[in-house]
Parts: sequence; structure tokens; C-alpha cells
Amino acid sequence: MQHPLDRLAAQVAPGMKLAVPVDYGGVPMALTRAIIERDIGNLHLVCVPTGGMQVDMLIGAGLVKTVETSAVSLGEAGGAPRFNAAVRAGEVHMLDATCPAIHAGLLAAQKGVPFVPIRGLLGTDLLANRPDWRVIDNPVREETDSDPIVLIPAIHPDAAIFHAPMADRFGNVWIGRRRELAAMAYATQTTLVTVERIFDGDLMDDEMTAAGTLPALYVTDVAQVEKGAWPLGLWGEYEGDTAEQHRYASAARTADGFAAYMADSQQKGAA
Amino acid sequence: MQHPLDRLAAQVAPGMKLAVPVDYGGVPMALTRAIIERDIGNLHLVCVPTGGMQVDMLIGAGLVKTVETSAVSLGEAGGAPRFNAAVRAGEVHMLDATCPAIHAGLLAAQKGVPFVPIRGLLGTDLLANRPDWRVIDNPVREETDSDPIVLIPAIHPDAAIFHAPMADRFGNVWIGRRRELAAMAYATQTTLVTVERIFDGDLMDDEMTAAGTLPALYVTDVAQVEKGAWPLGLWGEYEGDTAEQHRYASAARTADGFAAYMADSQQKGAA
Amino acid sequence: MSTPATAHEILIVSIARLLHGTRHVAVGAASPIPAAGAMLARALAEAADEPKLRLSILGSVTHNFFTNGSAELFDCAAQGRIDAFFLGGGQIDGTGNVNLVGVGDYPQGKVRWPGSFGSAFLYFHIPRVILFREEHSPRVMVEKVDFISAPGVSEKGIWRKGGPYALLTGKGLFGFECERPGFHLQTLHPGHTLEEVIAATGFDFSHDATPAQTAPPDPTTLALIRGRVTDELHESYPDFAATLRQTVTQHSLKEQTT
Amino acid sequence: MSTPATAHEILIVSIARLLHGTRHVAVGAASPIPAAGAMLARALAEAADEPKLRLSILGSVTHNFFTNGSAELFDCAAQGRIDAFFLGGGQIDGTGNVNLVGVGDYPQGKVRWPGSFGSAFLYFHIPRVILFREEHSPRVMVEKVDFISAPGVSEKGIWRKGGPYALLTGKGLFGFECERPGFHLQTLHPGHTLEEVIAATGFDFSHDATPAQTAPPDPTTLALIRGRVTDELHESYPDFAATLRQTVTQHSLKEQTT
Repeated sequence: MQHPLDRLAAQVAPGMKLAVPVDYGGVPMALTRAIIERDIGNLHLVCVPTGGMQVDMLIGAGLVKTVETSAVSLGEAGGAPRFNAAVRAGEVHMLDATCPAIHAGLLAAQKGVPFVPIRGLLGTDLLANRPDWRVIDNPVREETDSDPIVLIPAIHPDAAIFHAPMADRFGNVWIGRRRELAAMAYATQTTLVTVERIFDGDLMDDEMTAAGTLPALYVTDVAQVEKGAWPLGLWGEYEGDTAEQHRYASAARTADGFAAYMADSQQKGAA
Repeated sequence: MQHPLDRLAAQVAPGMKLAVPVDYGGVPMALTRAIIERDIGNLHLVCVPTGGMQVDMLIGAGLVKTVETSAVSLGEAGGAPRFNAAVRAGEVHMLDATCPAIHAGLLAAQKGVPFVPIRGLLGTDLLANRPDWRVIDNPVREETDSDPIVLIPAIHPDAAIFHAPMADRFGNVWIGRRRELAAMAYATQTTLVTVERIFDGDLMDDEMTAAGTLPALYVTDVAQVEKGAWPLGLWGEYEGDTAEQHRYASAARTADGFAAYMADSQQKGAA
Repeated sequence: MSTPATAHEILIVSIARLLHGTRHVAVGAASPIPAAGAMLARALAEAADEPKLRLSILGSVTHNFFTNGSAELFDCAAQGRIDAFFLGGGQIDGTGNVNLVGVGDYPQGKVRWPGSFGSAFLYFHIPRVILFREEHSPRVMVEKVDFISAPGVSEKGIWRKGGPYALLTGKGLFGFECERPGFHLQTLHPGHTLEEVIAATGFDFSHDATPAQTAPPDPTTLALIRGRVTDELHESYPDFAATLRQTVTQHSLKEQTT
Repeated sequence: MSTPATAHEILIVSIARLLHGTRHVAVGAASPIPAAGAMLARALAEAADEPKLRLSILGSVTHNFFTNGSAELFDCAAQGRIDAFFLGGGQIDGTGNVNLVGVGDYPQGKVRWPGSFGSAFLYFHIPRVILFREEHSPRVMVEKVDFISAPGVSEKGIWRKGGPYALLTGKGLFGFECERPGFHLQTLHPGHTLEEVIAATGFDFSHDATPAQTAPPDPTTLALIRGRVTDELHESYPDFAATLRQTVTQHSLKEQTT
């Protein structure tokens, strides 16, 4: 029988623009390893709004063409070694952003509008390197002086992937107060979710659980994967495995070390 | 001792731009009656996104200068009689909108931007009568043909008022999935809330309750008022009192009937 | 043999037909007949083993799939996740314009209605907007609306993904032809004539010399309406469900006594 | 008598002074010293019966006042609800520009850092942005940053409500003068000299002939740092809280043996 994780990974196609969550927001690490096993490449990652070990691994595995992000780092474990090396080598195309600009792009997609304006950003080298961002003179200004403002075009990912504490059998997923996960789902037509457990009942039946629920309407497929965020943590569920994160960080300093780490971890997964 | 409701009403000043919720979203009817008793006039109501009995009563009491809304109606109980009469008599200034335009205006305030674009609206008499709304040629369009799009300026209410099931002693308010209440609060600096009950604990302590909580950061003051939405209902708590709604609807058909209804209801309140 | 279809049941089956093939239908809070039509479409899709139809009823608890406040319906429509929606209208004109604001000169007209609600947005976003108004009279079906809450058609170059798909009234069913633009009378409901419809309509519309009659529901479909659909309706529209049951009974008594 | 203030404690009390009068301070996830400074400011405000200081620590459970996902911090700043924030920087230059992206020609530079995070936005919105970097060396304090993640000043006519308020390093405290624009050395931390700071700084800054020394915390304040603040820190930064305790002990041993 096909593992549910493979069923999810099979819905990620090469070349997709993939929205992925922030390290503390519910990163589907098990699904990420399944994507790496299947060698699904040429990906455009949209980090919402920053990336971590997941992004570093996908880059290390040579599967990433473009990274759209406001940062990539391993947090306490330091800089993201495969990311940093790939950027220096010009192996990934960078779309450097700032956190609220990523949120603005997804918001525009959620609202079905071509852009959303944002304050700030003027005079930065971020703006100078993003020809897709536009500057216009604020058309609703009250004074006659000019008032330049940046417009962020809608970001339409092909798919969003994340890990959450629970889903019910109807496809509703409980995301609690991590509402950027909903924003990711609103912005795309394919949302693939791994969860720690299946909730026995309907999350929408009770106002208390419904308040933190992403409705099935936005969810394409769900697979139960216990410890699906390991070695990262999952809010309200478990802490990150910092020893493993440091082990990765030091292994991934070289391409060979990274390869050895991944081979070892695939072997563990197969065992 | 001052009743907590009076403490809240005292924070509503004449001439304020007041954001009020949709009829099924948690309308602070007890607070509305307190505002009417204090005769706080010259109000600019922003209905999020439509108004009902609350708006009709405030208009009937002569306290409203401007209504910004996508509709005012008593729902099952029919049209809003004092609203309709005041519009026909030219006694209130109308800012007719459409639901998502009200949401867009509040969103712009939430995001700290001067406007948010919206699709649709072109060719409507709504747009023709809203000189504050602007039409520009979409600056991020990919084709060279023109692509007109409407911009909705930020709506900055002076205060937001609503009724919710519960708050804790730290000022956190549980709003469940009625997230437009949060949107109202984000857009303003003064948020006054009545609640059915006080939660014994900290709503932010548990991810389940936190998911539906508007943090105290956005809440100016809270007063406990049981059945604070009566004769309207409160989602997840109690149904509306349809007999009373019909009684209001038929009384309010005339100015005298309205006055008699209000006098009667104030008397009941005082008893 | 079961009692023939009532006028309401003709409307319900007409709506179900218009919704065939849709995946997600949204219905306003005070719209029992559209809700019943959507419930029937859902039951028929299920019986035919077709893709599941999702129904969102605004204000309903059981049929509320939203958790992001009252803005979510509009976001959802803008994301292309809603295939069909219903609009009424104090006035509807021959080019599909809808007026929900009032009669006479805006703003101080003779009659004020509640307002435009989401029409000015949803009409642009939802592919199948079904104009539904039981009252079919010259004061509703006007030549030109006094206030355009939502326009039937837009000029070339205006972003638009949705618009009028059909006009269903108590007398008949019209299709909408975008190119003309205008309505075409497709079928007359049982008991109504072309002359009557022409007289009751303030705008011109095209029609065949002898328009077909709206087909009544077949016995299986009728049984679904009277059984499952009426039961499902009960949660959101208890009064209307009771009325439906009562009408069928009266209808049946009338049939028996005549 | 208690052990004199350590270098970390000098930084903590300096931050607390910079935060005096603020109502809501946000601190990044990996910023224990700013967090400690904010906790001290909160404790001092409480002791002086001044308005409550609210502290949001990103990623913390106890100090997370947000329920609308990771966008809320930025919305909150844009609404004017955050008075102070901290920015680090791989490079900081004399006009307050901050570089969080890398060294050399973008994008394929010699060194790549994580990225700009929220700096390009928050620097425009938050009134008191405190530039904080312990390392005070010519590679950090440069004449001109290689990449502007966030600019220190903006041209007239650019919407801006926030910006640099101070630069705090392991060697001293600088104020920022918007008009020039540039930094002014306000105080030197104990044990550091003007010459040393000039040598370690790649940009020009103004200073008095004999800059004052950063005042150490008074005994009450020092007790607050070593008691309540260290306890509070423990939840979000257990390692750093332990380090703080250890440093004080070592410091004290050193004092006793010399």
C-alpha cells in the first residue's frame, strides 16, 4: 500500500512554486524528505516569510531553482550552510524580500487583486533588485506633494505545504493561531498538509475548535505523520530537537557532509 | 458606583466615526441603548459590513450624521424603518458601499497603507457616488492594454464597539471565528467590548482558546453585560428574540412609534 | 401517485438544473428557495455519482464552511472557489443590471431598500450568478434600473470573471446572452403564458414563437425535494420547510377535491 | 556589597534607559540582551508606578501577544502600536543603514547572511529602533554598507514614522542625529576608551572631547537584573539566563581574588 506521505509527495510536481512555512510555524519535514527522495526539482520556494532547515535541505539536494524569502537561517544552529553556499555560487536565483512583503503578496492572491501596497522599502537594495515590485505615487494622497509607495504583486504559489497538530476526517485542519498557514492555503489551489493526529469528530462542529480551523474547502489532501516536523518543533506539541539541528548544521557545512547526513537519514527512514 | 456599561458609553464621544458589527456578528445592543441614553450624537457609523437594528435605533434617536454601509435591514423582520425614512428625508449622509469594500478599507487601516485595491465595482452607481474611491490603471498589469481597478482608501474609525461571548481579566476577548471583529479593532485605537461572561484564567494561555482571541493589546475596555446583544442573538450563545425584533420593526414604522418603543424600553432598563 | 409539483417545487428543480456541474454554491441568509435548489442539486449529484457539491449558506451553522469572518465569502469568490451565487434585486433590467438601493433619484429617492450588499463585487467574480426574484412584475423587471448596484455587463477591458447566468422568476426561466446583451425566455412555468410574461416585463427579451414549458421534476426528484431536501432545509429555514410541507398537503387536498 | 555590574549588565541597563517611556516593545527571537533590557524597563516602570510596558518576544509562548499569524507583528507596527524594536546588522554604517544580506556584490557576494527579515519595513514604522550589536569592529561598523536592507534616513517626502534612535555596542552608546545624518557618541562603557572606539569604527561620528562613561546600574536596579529579570529571562532564553548567572559569579570570584 502507498504510504500517505508518498501520496502527498506525488502531488508536488517539478517546477512548482511552493509556499513553505516559517521554522516555528509547522514545517512538514517528513514530507520534505519524501520530496527529496522523489527528486522533485526545479522548485521555486516561497518562504512565509522566512526559511530554515527545510529550505536548506531542498537546496542542498539540488532541487531549488528560485528562493523568494526574507531570510534563510537555521536559527539557534546558525546560518543555513547549503543556502549560503548556493547563493555564493550563483546556483539559486534569489528574490530577496522583507517579511511583510511576502505576506502582502499572499494577501493580494487571497483577495483576488493584482497587488497590495506596502509602506517602507523605499531606498533599500531589496527594492532596487526587485523589478517586479512597482513604485507609484499614492493616488489617494490628500496633499498635492508626491507620496511614493511600493506595490507588491500577488504571489500565486502552485501549492502550499505545512504540518499541523490535527485534522478531522472531513479534511478540516486545525492551525490554531498560526494564521499565515491559512493565508498560504487561501493563495493557492493545492494545499497538502501533514498532521500529528486525526481528530475524532468535526472540527467545524464546535465554535471553539472552528476558531482555529482551516476549512476543508482549502485543503487538497491530508496525511497523518507523527512527529512530522522533526527535527524541528511544532508549537503547542513538541520542542525542536536541537541536538539533531546542530548535527545537521555542522554536517551541511560541506556538500559531502550534507550528502552523508541525508543518506544516513534516508537509511534511518527506511529502517 | 458607575455601571461598567456607563464607563464604556462615556468613552464614545459625539462626532466619532464608530465601527459596528453585522447583526449576527455580536452587536452590543445594551451599549447602544446606553449611548442613546447619553444622547451622543453626530456619529459616523461604519457598518462592518451591514447594519441592522442597532443602526436603525441610533438613526431613529437622531444621533447619526453619516452611514457608511453596504446595507441596513432588520433581516427577517423586514426593512429598517428609521433608516429608510431618514434616507428619504435626506437626514443622514449616505456612503453606500459593497461588503468587501468596507472590509478592504479596514484592511488598509490594519496594514497601515493608504488604500487597498478591489476588483469589481466598475460601472456601478456606488462608484459614481463615492468620489473618495479612486480608479487607476493597474500598474502591475502584464499586458499593455489598460486595466482599470478601484482603490478603496483606508477606513480609520475612532472607535469600534462589539459584543462577544467572553473576556478574561487581562482584557483578552474571545471572538471565535468572527474575525471581522478583530479587523475592526486592528483598524482603530479605541475598542470597547461588552461580553456575556468573564473567563476565569488567561485566554492566551492555551493554544485552543488563544486561536479565537483578540489580544488585550487591541482592547481598550471591557464590561460584562449578560444578554448584551438582546434582542439580537449571539452566535454560539443564544438566538435572537424574533418577537421583540418584530415588535420593534412595527413600532418603528413611525417616528412616534419609535419614540414610544424607546421610552418603554428605557423604562424597562431602569426598572 | 404523488401530487404534482407545486410552483415552489418548479423553482427548486429549475435552480438545481442551473447548478448542475458546480462544485461550490453560496446562498444568502434569507434565500430558502435557492438553498433548497442547491440542496437538491447536491442530492442529485450524489445519486449520479458526480463530484460532491459544497453548499455555503451565510448565517447557517451547519452550512457555514468559513472561519475567517465575514470577509471570507468575498475572498473565497475572488479565489475562484465559488461557482454559483444568487442575486435578487428590487429592480432588474434587460441588460442584467441589478438595483438593491432604491427607487427614484439617489440618494433621496422615493423608496430606499437595504443596499447593495456584496453584489457589486460578487457579480464580477462568480461565473454563474442566478438572478432570482419570484415577483415578476413591471415594477421589478424594468427597462432601466434607477441605480446600478451591480452591472449586467462590462465594457471590454474591464476585469470580469462572473456575471448573469440566468433569470428565474415566478413565471419563467430566462437565459442571459452576454453579446447582445439581453435575456432570452427559455421556458414558461406551468400555468403561465408568453403574453402574460411580456405584459409583466418592462424590458424587451427574445423568445421563441412558442416557448417550451419548464419541465416538472420527475418522480424521483420530486421525492427527493419532499424528503431529504425538506429535512435539510429545516435547520436553516424552519418556517420555509414547514410552508413547503403545508403547500404540498394543500395542493394534494385541492387535487383530490377537484 | 554586591559585585559590580558586568559588561552584559551595562548593556541591559543601557537598553532599559533607552526604552523609558515606551508602552510596547517587540524583541526578536534570538535577542536575549534586548529582551533582558526590556524586562528591566518593565520592572522599573512598575516600581516607579509608570504606565505598564508590554513586551512581545517573537517565538516566545509567554510573551506572545499575537493571534493572527506571523503577519500580525508588522500590522501591529504599522498601526503605531509598537514603540521600540531592535535591529542588528552584519554591517551598520554612519548614516544608520543596516545590511543583513551579505558582503560583496549582490547577489553573489563573498559572504551571505540570512536576509533582511522585517527590517525594510519596521525601520520605517517603529519610532525607536535601537541598533544593537555587541561586536564593535571595523568589519561591522563600516563607512558604507554593501547592501541596504533598511536605510537609516529617507529623503523628504518619503513616508516614514520610524528610524534609528540609538546604536548600542559592546564599547559604547551612540545617539542618532537625523538632520546630519550621523551618530554621536554619548557614553563609553566602563573599560573602553575614545581612541579604541574610533579605531574600531569604520565611519565618522561626533563626540565630546572627553565622553562620559556609561553609568552602571544603581544597586536596586542591579538587584532587579540579577533577580527578577534573570528569572523572567529563563523562560525564553534559558541558556542566556544561565550564562548571566555564571558571569556574575565569575566576576565576583575575580573581584575577591584580585
